[in-house]
Amino acid sequence: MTIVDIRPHLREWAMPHVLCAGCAHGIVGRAFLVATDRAGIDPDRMVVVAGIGCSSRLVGYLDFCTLHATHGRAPAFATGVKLARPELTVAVFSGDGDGLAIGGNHLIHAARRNIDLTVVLFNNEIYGMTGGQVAPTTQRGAIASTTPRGNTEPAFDSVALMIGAGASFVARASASEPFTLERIFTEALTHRGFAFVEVLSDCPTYFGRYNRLGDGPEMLAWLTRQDSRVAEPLAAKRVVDHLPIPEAPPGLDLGVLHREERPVFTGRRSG
Amino acid sequence: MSARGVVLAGVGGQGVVLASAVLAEAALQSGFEVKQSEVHGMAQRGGAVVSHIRYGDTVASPIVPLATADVLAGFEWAEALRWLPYLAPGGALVVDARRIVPPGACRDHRRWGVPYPPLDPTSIAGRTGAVVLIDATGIAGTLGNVKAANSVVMGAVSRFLDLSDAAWEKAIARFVPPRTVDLNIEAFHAGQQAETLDPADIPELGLDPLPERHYHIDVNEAWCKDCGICPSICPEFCLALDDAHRLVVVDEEACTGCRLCEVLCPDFAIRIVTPVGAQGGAR
Amino acid sequence: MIETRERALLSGNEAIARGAWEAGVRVASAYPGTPSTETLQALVTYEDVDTRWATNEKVAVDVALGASLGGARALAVMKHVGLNVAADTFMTAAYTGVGAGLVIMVADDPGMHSSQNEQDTRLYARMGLVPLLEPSDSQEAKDFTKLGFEVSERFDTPVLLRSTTRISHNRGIVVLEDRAEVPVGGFHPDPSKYVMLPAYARGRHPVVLERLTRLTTYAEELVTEEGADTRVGIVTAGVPYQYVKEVLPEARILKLGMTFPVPVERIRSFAAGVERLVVVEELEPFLEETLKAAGIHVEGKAYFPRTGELSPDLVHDGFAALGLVEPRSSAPTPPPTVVRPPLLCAGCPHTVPYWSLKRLGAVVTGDIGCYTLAALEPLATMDTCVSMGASIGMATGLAASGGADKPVVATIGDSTFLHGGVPALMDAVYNQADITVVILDNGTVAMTGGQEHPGTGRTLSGEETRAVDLPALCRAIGVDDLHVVDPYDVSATLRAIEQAMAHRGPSVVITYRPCIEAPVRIKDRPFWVDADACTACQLCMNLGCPAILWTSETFEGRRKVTIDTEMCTGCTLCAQLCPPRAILPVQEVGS
Amino acid sequence: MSARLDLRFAGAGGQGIVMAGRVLAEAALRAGRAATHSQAYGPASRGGASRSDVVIADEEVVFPLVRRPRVLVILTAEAHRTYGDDLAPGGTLIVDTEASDGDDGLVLPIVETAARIVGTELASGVVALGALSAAVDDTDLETLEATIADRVPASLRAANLEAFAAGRSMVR
Amino acid sequence: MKQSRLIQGNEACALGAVAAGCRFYAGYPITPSSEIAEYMARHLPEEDGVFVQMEDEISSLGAVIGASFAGARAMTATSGPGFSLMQEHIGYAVMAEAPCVIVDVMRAGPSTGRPTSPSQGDVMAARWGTHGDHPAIVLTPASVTEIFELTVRAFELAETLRMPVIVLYDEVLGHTRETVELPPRVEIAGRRTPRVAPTEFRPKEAGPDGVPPLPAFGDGYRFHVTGLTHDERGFPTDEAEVAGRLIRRLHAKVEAHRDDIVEVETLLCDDADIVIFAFGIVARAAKEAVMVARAQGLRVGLLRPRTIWPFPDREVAKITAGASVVLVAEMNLGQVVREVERAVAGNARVEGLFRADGEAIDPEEILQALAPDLEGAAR
Repeated sequence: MTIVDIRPHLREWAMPHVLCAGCAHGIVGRAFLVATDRAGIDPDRMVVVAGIGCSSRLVGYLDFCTLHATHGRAPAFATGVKLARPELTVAVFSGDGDGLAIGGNHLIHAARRNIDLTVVLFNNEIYGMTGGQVAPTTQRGAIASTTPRGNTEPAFDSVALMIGAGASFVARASASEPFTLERIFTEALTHRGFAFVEVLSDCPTYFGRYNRLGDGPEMLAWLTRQDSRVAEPLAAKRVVDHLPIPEAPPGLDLGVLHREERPVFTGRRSG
Repeated sequence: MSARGVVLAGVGGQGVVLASAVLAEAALQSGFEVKQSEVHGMAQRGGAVVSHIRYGDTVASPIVPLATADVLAGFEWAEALRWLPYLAPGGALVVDARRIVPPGACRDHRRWGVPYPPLDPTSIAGRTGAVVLIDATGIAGTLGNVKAANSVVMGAVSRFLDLSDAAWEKAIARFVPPRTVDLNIEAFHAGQQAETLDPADIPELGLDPLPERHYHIDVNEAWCKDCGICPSICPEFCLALDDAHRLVVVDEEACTGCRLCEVLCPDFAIRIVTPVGAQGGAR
Repeated sequence: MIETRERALLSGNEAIARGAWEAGVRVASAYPGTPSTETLQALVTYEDVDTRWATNEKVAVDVALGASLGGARALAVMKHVGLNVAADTFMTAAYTGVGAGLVIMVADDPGMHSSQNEQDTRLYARMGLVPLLEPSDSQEAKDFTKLGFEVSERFDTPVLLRSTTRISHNRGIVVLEDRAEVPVGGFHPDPSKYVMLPAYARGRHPVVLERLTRLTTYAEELVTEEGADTRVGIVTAGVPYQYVKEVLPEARILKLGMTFPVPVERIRSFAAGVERLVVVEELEPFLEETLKAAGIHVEGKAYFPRTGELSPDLVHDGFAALGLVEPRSSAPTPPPTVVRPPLLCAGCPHTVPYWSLKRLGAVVTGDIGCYTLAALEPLATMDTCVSMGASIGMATGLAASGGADKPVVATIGDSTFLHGGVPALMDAVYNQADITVVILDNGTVAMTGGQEHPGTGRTLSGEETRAVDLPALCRAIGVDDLHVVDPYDVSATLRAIEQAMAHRGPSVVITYRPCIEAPVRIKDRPFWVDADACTACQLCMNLGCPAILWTSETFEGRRKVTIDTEMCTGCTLCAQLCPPRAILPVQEVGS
Repeated sequence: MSARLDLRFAGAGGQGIVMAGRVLAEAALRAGRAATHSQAYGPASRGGASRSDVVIADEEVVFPLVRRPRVLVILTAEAHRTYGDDLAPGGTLIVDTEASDGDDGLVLPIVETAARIVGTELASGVVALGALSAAVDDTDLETLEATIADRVPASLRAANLEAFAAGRSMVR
Repeated sequence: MKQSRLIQGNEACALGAVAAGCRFYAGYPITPSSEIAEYMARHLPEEDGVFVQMEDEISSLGAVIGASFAGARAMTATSGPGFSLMQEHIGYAVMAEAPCVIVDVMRAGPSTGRPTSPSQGDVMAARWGTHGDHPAIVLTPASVTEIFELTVRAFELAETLRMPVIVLYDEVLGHTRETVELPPRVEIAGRRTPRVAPTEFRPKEAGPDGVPPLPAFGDGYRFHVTGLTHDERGFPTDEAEVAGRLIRRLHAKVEAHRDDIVEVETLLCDDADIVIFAFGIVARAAKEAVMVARAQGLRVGLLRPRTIWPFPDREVAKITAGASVVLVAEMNLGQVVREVERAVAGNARVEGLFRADGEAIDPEEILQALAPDLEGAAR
């Protein structure tokens, strides 16, 4: 595997970026840049569309054509870009609230159409940009500024949602595994059809602080802890004993979880 | 009969203590005076474990004097070498071809490397009598449980001792877990029959030191937000936060070029640079 | 003859247990410590003995002394440094004397196979004015134990039984005998003997000294003399006797059974019958100096090392230097081989707390236990390790000194905490020390092989009992900043320790996971390394897990790793660290 | 200001009145005149009363909507109730037999004739167009016929022209 | 060669769009605009264009903006409720300066209202529906032919000024078939592309006319687009001075082209004592009313804006200068009337004729409304 220097893919004049210290979104962004390079995408032909939120701010630093759209609507903007100019590679950066709450409709329909987009959904379980409100992905019981006594709603399983909606490539990965991210992004970008990658990221500033999960380094380890390949063995070995161990969160399956070949929507007769 | 000495050497967890208890019991069953000595405690935690057995009509020292052991049984190659001075001139070396490389060996890292010795019986030529190099672990694995490798080794050891099979079997039955008695007796006999391997047939570990490479950790201070992720992840502790909570490169020499800091930096602030001309892809 | 009796191969510790049982011992108390631990574990297998783990060695001696005063033969067992803990009671027990026989078995560790020093317990005997018996093999270990009870009762004194690693962990043939039924004598109050007010104590000291005189005479009965060659006479005891016999089978030897008080006059007469008098003893020149003080010309430490364990070869070298034997043919040098330091076990729950401390940066005072290995690479996190429970008090002092440039953290195991850490934690809270105490609770005394302790909820005999509730204990002491975490949860552990370190004043983190070896051996689904995914960052290697091995495969000039699935316990720690997620549960092979 | 002719077909969805209006407007266009066509949308077009309005003028239709049609074709009773009163004073009323309420105008079996000739009520509008072309001087017969021929599927062309003729013959 | 056809207003809109080079349509079905989508779905693929039916109106305009940045002339069409949903992206298109055309076929509201009935209730929504201080260009055709023309015009304005342009007409016009003569093809001015090298390109740096050049995604210019307040590099900024500069430029580029943008049509206003101000379908009724009144010798004229935003205030002031009464007829309860009052500035009496029941105002109503003043209008 070639080592990719991502600095040429950055708008260096715009750096440093606006994200908080320790926010893992940048790790994801970096892996994405590596993947565009590995996938052999001409940067002039790469378009990244973003919604609104912390993750979406990231696109401003990527030296592609970047479209920082409106809250939740990035899949719609991306649909327009891709349909109007099919030879472009189009990706979407979206947050969990952006993609699954306000933008849920756009996401499921883009998936249903199987339009050739790569959607990266940054899941940090919270609304970061607006100050730490509960998100559709916040786990039950977690503290947010609008769930001061703990979230009473269940969280979205975006992977199940996307498979159900018809996405032809569905993956989940964690910001704590950058190499896997690079690989999955490369596969997603080269997949013909709608590719969805949920990335477990973190928000040390709000989610970490509210839930006492620590700063960037601790939260990266916490992300790893969500992986079912870790969480399930740990839960299995739980022993009944005299000391109270905090309940472990249920594990999430990571990796490429769904892949199929389906007709790709192009909006054209030649499609 | 003057006291016979056997030294069993291996790594904690290999069953050296159990094997020596079996040998001592077999000697007891054969009517000899026996002394068997080992060390417990910290040394057993993955460290080198050695056990001395002496038996005969009378036995004084529980420790085998240097260069007097009739048999040195190595459960692992490097441990066999370690205790080689105990083997009498002409004494038999029984050794499992297994090699257990401690994490500290062959470390690429600058601070922790001690090489593992090559498995080369010619390197100890003239210091032993018979050399029985067997694949005890492999044989035990074939029988169904690699843990029985110690019984295989003892089977090979038994070729050089004057104890009856009956005594051995009785001793094995006394010490091994009840469910594994038959397996261990089978392993013991397999050890008695085990063929001596040609060292040439044993693959090299391929753990020779790799060429040294040097890297530059290029930190863009204007971009870095001192979040602490890279110091928390660097396997070599090249990076740290100083008292003012600012990121500093503290040990660039130790960098192995793994690039974890680079790929886990959320601020795109770190780049590992291989100087031009160095191996491994400059950029 | 011996053929008619049952013979068994027993270790020295097993033989001592057997001897105590045959002597009719009723109460035995000990704190585990290598190389003494197996003694009580052997004794508990016999009937009619109340065998128990004590919180620490002092308690063990207290219990044994109390039992003795109650008229029951009693045994206390510990390693050499344990006697330091028990010294308070021990020194005064010499004054009170005993009820029924009281033997204190102390195992020294010359060579420090598993100890922090190699102090010589014979010096305690002299300081305490207490007789000390020293067996030289398993048979004698049993015999001297029985003798110890007799001496104790006959002279109204506690008796020290000194073993060493080479006695305790040497198996030898022992002739087995039946248990002597010794009825419980009952407690007979005698304040002048048992209440050591100054006035009463002053009365006891002369008694002790008078007893010592009688014991000196008695010690002469416990010598054996052999050999005919009068060119040299060798005075020795314990396992060095075996080495002497090995090297000079025909030499004239005076072997002492009781090395304190030293039967000086018996030795003087022995010296008269030989041309040269040589003392062969391990560690301190105890006999040598006693004899020299008595004006007996003797040679010793000039030829035999004062440090470490003796061996036939070292004894041979000494005799060669003395001109008694030919030098050994030049000792064969070992071929170069790999250094193999001990490691924490695969899946050891102590790993991550130290890994975290290394990441976070702290001055770490350590303590006695498996986790002391965290001082070695790759964890290399421990800055001090001195004595049982010392970590907390030392941390308090280090913090008070103002000399530590990083947060000060004491790390201590569950058993060690209960042994000696609790008073120090109280001190830390009382004096509001700005320290963090990490209590590594693995639910057992792991270092010595997995013994029960007051925190485990089980007794030595396996019965259920009340367990100390460590969090409740800490709260009761006054710890406000208390964290309980699972040390298999890397992130939780990391942040709990970080948060505790950030707290001003005393804070406690209790990490709880059972030891993978005890009370049951834990072997869950192992993990493997997907070599295609491994980027050879070697981050996992920093755990120091013995199941993670090197391979010949490389990536970008670094070596990849693999996992020995036989050794792997499935703890998930390396999988949690692995950035390329190359470490997976084995079930995922091919998926 | 050019003279304008406001016409309305009122009936139910499925009777072909929208097509009839469009054909009428298109025929006017072919004849070199201006026309607009508008219709009722929504629920009304799916049952209930529906309408299809045409304005024809020589040069320009200024206001394109029909308020008081000079010609009103009613095909259902429901449409009769809704639009029956809209007819301009002196206007021409054409009512289907089934929808008739004792009206003064031309009461013709339009729907029945469509069903008989073409086999579907959908052709009712064509029959109505025929009747209307005979009843109103203002319409151009040839362009109307040609427009119908272009508008309907080839397979139904003959039948529709026959229906148109039947409508005309009802009035004559 | 022009050819007379009888076509529906919505169809004319689609034809105008295709003729203007629109090659991207995204929409969501809603009465009474759906025929535009249906027509586009049939015909855009024939022109190698793209039709996509989106999941809602929000995404429809989002896709249109996306397609616009990808270089396509793009549009959407909707009606009241959908227009409300689009307001978010109208604002975005203004801020990001995305050329696009939005057609709102007005129906009776508020809310779901009467879907199949006309209104002119969206005229303020078209101006101020989206939040923030923004310019707007809104065209109001009054006939099927004009729907075609102004749709074409809307594309030209959108492309040359880099902003959304709204075509606003009502249900009646949308559904009415009229005789029209349409040109087979039309040529319009397109967006200006940068003349500098990509490395020199500053995506929001405008020349004197206030309109920055716009390259298409994929043409070698890698630039950032955002709805956040941004600087000339297109990058978000929090500097008040930069923010003020941006917002003022967005307005100024419309103001600079105002006279080109604003179009009004007058009928017999020169001597009119009464000027009827009406747009869209109401202007058709007003025209007939004027013709009826003139036939009676009454001095009544019609002022009909083809551009309602920017509001033709100067034109209104000038044209009504000699009138004593201005009657504003609109199918709402009085939205444009206030603009007219502002423009007339007290020089004439401004009366309103309002109807908001989902029925079109017809000539009779207008004449009735004029009745009290007709005496004064007599020659």
